[in-house]
Amino acid sequence: MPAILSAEHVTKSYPVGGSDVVAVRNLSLDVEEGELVCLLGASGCGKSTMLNLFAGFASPTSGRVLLRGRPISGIEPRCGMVFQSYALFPWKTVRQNVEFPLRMRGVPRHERRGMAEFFIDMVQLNGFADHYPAELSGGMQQRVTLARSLAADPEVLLMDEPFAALDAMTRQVMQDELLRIQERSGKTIVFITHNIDEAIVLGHRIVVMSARPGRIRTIIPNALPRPRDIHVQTSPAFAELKSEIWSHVEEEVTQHMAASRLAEPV
Amino acid sequence: MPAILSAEHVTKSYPVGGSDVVAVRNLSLDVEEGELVCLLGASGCGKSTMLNLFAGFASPTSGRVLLRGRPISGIEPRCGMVFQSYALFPWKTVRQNVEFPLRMRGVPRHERRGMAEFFIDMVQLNGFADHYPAELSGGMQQRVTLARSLAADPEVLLMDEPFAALDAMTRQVMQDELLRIQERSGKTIVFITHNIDEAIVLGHRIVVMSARPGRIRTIIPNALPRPRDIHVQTSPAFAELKSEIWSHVEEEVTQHMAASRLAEPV
Amino acid sequence: MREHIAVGTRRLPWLTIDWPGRAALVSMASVLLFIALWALATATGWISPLFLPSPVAVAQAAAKLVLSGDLWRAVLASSARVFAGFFLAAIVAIPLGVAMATFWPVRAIFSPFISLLRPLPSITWIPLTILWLGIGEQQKVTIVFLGSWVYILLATYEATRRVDPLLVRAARNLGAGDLTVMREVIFPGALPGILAGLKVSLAIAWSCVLSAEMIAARNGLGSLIWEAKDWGDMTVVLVGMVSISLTVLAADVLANRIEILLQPWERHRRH
Amino acid sequence: MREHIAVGTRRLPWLTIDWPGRAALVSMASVLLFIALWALATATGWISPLFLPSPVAVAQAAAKLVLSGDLWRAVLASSARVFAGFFLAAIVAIPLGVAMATFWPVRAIFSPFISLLRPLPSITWIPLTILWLGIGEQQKVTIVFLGSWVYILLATYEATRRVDPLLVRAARNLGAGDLTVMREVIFPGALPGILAGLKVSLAIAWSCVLSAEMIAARNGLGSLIWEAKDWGDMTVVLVGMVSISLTVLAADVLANRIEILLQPWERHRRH
Amino acid sequence: NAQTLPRLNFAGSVTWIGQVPILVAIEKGFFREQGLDVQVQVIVNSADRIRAIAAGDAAFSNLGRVSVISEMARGNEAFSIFANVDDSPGQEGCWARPGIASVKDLKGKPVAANSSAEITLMGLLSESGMTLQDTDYRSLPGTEMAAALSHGDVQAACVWQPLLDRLKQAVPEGKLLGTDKDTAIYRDFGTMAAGDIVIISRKLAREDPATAKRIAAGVLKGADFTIANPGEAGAAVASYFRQTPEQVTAAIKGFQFFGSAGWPEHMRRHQAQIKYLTKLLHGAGKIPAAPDTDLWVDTSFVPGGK
Ligand SMILES: Nc1ncnc2c1ncn2[C@@H]1O[C@H](COP(=O)(O)OP(=O)(O)OP(=O)(O)O)[C@@H](O)[C@H]1O
Ligand SMILES: Nc1ncnc2c1ncn2[C@@H]1O[C@H](COP(=O)(O)OP(=O)(O)OP(=O)(O)O)[C@@H](O)[C@H]1O
Ligand SMILES: [Mg+2]
Ligand SMILES: [Mg+2]
Repeated sequence: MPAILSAEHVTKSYPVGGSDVVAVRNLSLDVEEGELVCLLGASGCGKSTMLNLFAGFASPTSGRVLLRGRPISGIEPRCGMVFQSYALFPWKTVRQNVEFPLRMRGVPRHERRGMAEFFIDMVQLNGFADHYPAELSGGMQQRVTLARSLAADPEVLLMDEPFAALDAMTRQVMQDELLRIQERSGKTIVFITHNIDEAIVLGHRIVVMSARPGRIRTIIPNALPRPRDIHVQTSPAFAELKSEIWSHVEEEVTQHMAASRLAEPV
Repeated sequence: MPAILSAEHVTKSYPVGGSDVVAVRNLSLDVEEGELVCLLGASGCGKSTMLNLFAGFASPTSGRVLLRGRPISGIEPRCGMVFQSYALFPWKTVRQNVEFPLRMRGVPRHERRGMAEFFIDMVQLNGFADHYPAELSGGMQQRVTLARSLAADPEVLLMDEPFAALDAMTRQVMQDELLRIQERSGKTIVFITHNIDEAIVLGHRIVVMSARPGRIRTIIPNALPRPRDIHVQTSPAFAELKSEIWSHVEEEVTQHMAASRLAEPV
Repeated sequence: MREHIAVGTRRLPWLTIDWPGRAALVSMASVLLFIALWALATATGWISPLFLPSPVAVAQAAAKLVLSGDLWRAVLASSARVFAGFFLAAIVAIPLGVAMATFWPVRAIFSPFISLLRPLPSITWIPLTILWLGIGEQQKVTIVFLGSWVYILLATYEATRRVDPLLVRAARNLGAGDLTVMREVIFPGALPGILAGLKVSLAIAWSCVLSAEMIAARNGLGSLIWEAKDWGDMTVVLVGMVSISLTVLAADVLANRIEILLQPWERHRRH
Repeated sequence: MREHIAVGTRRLPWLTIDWPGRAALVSMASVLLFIALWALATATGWISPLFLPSPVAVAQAAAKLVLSGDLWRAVLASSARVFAGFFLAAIVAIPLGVAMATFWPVRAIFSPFISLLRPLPSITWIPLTILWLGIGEQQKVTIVFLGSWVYILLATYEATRRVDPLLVRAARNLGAGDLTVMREVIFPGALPGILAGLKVSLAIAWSCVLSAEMIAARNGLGSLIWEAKDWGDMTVVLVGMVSISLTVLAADVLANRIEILLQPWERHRRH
Repeated sequence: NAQTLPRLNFAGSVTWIGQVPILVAIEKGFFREQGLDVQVQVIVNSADRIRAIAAGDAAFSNLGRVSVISEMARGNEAFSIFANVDDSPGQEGCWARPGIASVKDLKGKPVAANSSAEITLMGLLSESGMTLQDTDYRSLPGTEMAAALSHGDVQAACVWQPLLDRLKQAVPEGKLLGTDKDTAIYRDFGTMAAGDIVIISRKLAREDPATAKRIAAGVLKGADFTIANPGEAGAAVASYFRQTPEQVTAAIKGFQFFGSAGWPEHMRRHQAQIKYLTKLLHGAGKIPAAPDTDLWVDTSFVPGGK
């Protein structure tokens, strides 16, 4: 199966002051159609940078980023982004937020309402269509973002720590919901997290990134049975996988903490 | 062993609009000297409310809150609070922040510097004494808060989701540090979290709270060996404990999610 | 409701008792006390009525002006000038502010002039505007315009710059073009800041109209005050001052209403 | 550095090329173009020098005023008035603002007067202050005071109310008493807001001094302008306007410096 | 059917009895007889009145000649001089606080005046061998002088009636240091120091001489009426001055007004006085040039003029 999304020897650096901060160095990655890849890494290791490259918000300093084999140039609506901080339009109701990408896609007015209803139902927010985002809890807002992204019908969903701001229990529920939706829609998803459990619960493959400058440390396939409920999560196989991932991560973290202790202030 | 901190049939309600929101109902709890108790519960279940009562920021609507058998009236410096959002004084350097409680305790000037140094070392921030909080990363700021609270030398440390804003890996490191410090200082700690793993890693006992109005659903003793590193975390005993806690929590969460789906907007 | 800080309530516990309306009662008492002192000072001759007319004299003058309709006409005339100048200022400044915030060449072209014009009080424009426009309505409206447009511009500019770039990204990522981003993201995102700026500028516009009316106005609150001053009639001066206060306060209330109407998504803040 | 929104750069990709100093260059070109147009309009007689003096005439007038020292004296005289009035206003308004924000009876007592005084432009105080204080320095300083104190007060009040209550709690929890909380938490917490308010009020104070100097000042930038106007000398009026702009801008720069000095903990913002 | 008549603005003031002839012409309908609807536009400051004419907001004005001279010196050709209807030697004076016994005592002291009163002050000072520079001179609007004098911000103030009376009320124990009658200008020309002058928009006079002619006729008729019936004139315009008709009539009797009788000779005298004044102001450095003021005189449309 050919990769839907791929990074080829990507390096990305930001000019800061006089010099350059290298956020990602020589990173190559293929994402296959229909798969859910988790990018796991400590804070500042370049996860968001990679996602921004895939979405076309930025372009690589060197190397190429490809969607279905063609270079991504400029913002790419076929790669839909789900932001950690929701990025809902506060001045639009839930319905208007979900209808926004439908209007952008040119869906005629009379079809829009029904389609919006469909996506709102999918994230189980029926009854909240006329509420403004500020009137919803964090978990509900994250579900609206998901509905809005799905309504845009992108070929790839890019999710940047979407559940990090939720409490652990709501998070669990949202993870279930995401898996359910992915199974139904078959969307390709690139999911960023710094939570090992979350990566294991969600990913078909787990990409562990190393600390700055970001590179791929290892890629771990995850064959745990789905749905990965609490029984799976307390199973020895889960524990084993977690151990394995932790062994990769630990080294990075200790390096990182040591570095931060010596570092100049930001 | 007599309880150092206890709540006796505590109810706390807030007037909202015309009616009252009951945050905590008829809750009784004893915390013993030198123990680390984790309060675990979903968002809005009244965890912070309980901590505020212990710190004397608020007084119970009915029932009593006692420190060493005496009712707490007014803000109680013997119960030191560590806030999730750090609550460092942005206009004071790390050293000045840590010296603040020393000055309040009347420690003479020439002793203060050494003592501040001691606590800054304890949280491994040597070299950052003259930085302002905004110049530090989240994890480092949280360590300053910890140092400042320890410098106040309270009899009880109240910690309100202190690590929730940190990424999972930094969090792991901070948990280790907290355990190390608690072992050294023998402080009594009440620790709030909504993360089951965190509760299991830290707590001598885990108090699971039910959804609003907050009550105690169950109290689970935690005899896992310390330090609870990744090996303990991937052990069957850990998984078993997690399963048990999850069984208590799950019901609450599904109730809570269902309620939020029907609820009027906040 | 937002929690506010309170200090000093530990030593004086009765202050923490929050019976409803206690603040309103204290306020009322304080106003009554002030008026009583004023009346006393003038009645006993401690302050000559030449220097400060008695509250009764002011009330009488106010009644006369209200009954004759002169006060309403003055309020109306000034309000019309404020409204015209302010409206023009908004029409010019809001689009320019948005353009400057989103398009760097526009910013580069205009910013030196804005820096130079910003600190200039509208009152300094009086000589040139009289020269260019004479002393008619045009000149007065222009003074209001010149006094308020920079503030509206700066507020718009700041508000537009503060629009969350994440929302712009999100909109583009969902397939929006430049026009849609402008209309559906940047403009509503900047709206609260623009409206706040408009409210501040409205107060400034009022102070402009008063200086404009100093020179050759046949009507308006400013001319009421300046004429009364020239005739040494301090009661009317005081009536004029109070009228200005109340008019601006009324305009403020109106502005707040409009603000609420324009931003339904802020309704949760008002619970 | 904060990311700012940018629109319209997709269609015109050359606009996104960020060579250093491009904005400064465009600004300079725009200013030069403006002056050239102005010179052209007056030189060709398209605009009569009676209505708009040529840039050369203005420059000559400026040179004369600078060389004779009159301009410096005017700037100094006005600055002294602004400084005196502003200083008094700050001394009165900051403590009162903090007290109103932290102690409800103070708030209840003063708020009705503040609401009434807030919308009153300082210019309306001219008749009463002349009556009470004559036309000396006192009166001018009073006008500056009356024009700026309410703004300082409101800024202080808002800034104090916005101080994070969590920090107050934290301080108390660490054993601080009322005085310490006031001095080490509330005051520094409100400081950025107070300083921002002072900067805005400084601009307002400048506009007050100009209206105060309209009437009976022997010196100062205001009197320079008004006298020149009465003698029909528009070149001096323009020189006066530009001088006001530059003086206020210089005051602004100074204020920013002071702000930085007073708030070392904000230094990371300036990287 | 006043609405159908062409409307014109007269830029004037209501704090100077010299404006009475034109106000009478308005109140008695002399302009309406001519087919004009003339309104008073109060503009306190003379310089601003000229600007109102330049901008087309006013058709004509009766104003202090110092401002007119300074505009001529700048080459402002927006107006023409065509008449003088009022004069009041002795109506403008300097009132001093107790402690100032004579003009000599003003040395180094703060003294207030403005426009015409400044010329009177200059005249009084030169009688004592002094100039403005010997005092601490302050330009101050006439309406603010009472407050300044009573607070002691100035030791003496020079102004015209009825504002001079306000000074006397404000400092009753003060002393009159002199009037314009005590100056060289009065001795040489028989006029007050810098009396009023009536000007008209030059554009109007050139493009619509018929209207200019009607304005001039109305103005002169108002003056003639005021001279002939001071009592009736005072009653007609008393409300403008916020005084009783008797007070205004008394004030009118203290004034000189000039109508059509002997008008050409009267104009010649004033043209000469303006020339003298121009030289004086230029010599004192108050104006940048000494223009040929005759170039601004246009009497072509005045009934009985050239
Ligand atoms: N616009 C930028 N300008 C300068 N440096 C940047 C920029 N964006 C990111 N960086 C730097 O690049 C590195 C990687 O940043 P990135 O945001 O990709 O990390 P991340 O893995 O998403 O971290 P987090 O988990 O905190 O979100 C960091 O060191 C960051 O400081
Ligand atoms: N000051 C207040 N006024 C009104 N209601 C309040 C107040 N503080 C808390 N509540 C309500 O009381 C309930 C419990 O709040 P609390 O902050 O104790 O929950 P929590 O368990 O700490 O939640 P979280 O995990 O989100 O911090 C919530 O429903 C909240 O809305
Ligand atoms: Mg990131
Ligand atoms: Mg909480």
